[in-house]
Amino acid sequence: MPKAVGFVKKVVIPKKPLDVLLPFYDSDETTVEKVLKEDENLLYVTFLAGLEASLRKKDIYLYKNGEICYQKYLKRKRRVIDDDSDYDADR
Amino acid sequence: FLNLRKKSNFNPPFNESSWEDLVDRVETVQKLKNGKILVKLHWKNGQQSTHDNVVVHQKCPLHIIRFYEDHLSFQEE
Amino acid sequence: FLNLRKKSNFNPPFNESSWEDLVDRVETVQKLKNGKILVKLHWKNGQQSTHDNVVVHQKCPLHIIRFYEDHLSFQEE
Repeated sequence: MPKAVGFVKKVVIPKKPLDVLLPFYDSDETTVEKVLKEDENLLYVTFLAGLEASLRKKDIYLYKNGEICYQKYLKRKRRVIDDDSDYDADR
Repeated sequence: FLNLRKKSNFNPPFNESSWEDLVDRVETVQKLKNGKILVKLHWKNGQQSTHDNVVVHQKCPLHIIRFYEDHLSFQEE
Repeated sequence: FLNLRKKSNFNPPFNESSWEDLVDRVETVQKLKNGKILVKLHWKNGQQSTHDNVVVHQKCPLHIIRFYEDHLSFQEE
């Protein structure tokens, strides 16, 4: 097995003035339409632009409608849990 | 950040599931003050556009991986 | 580095088209003198395995992108 150079420490990117990012940026692309599911660290969302993606929970606030959609998701989740417990109680 | 809203008439093909063959390369990746990571793409048709990193993750992951692997820095052993 | 030789009985599911949901994270990325890049994966079942980066590009690109983006550093030109 050949000798190793080393482990990745950093990904070093030259910092540039933000107008390098022009001419076209449309933040509406990542307007959150719906939170589909979650796991420990990630949220699985659909964007209005018709794209499905996984986002870090801590980053959801970076996206338009992100917080609102996540709250709606949690409300739906709680309602499902409540319905299940009512169902169990009835039997 | 607001001046980034300046649009051109180019509309990236969101209906395409993959942009791997349509994009030439990632030109740069930059981070905004709020922590959002933006990626500038050069398309094979000569156009340029900038997107949230999560869009590029889904549409052309191999391009952004290549960009990152071209900028790796190692801890010498 | 020799402990790589210790063959564990874990066989990564090469028949699966995607490992995104099976892998927990990329643990390390290492470059060899011959230029190869090796990626160590930590699986959700607690196992670990090491692969050529091109395998990881195909099987779980989002995990290696997340690793790289966790190690981003922006340097003044």
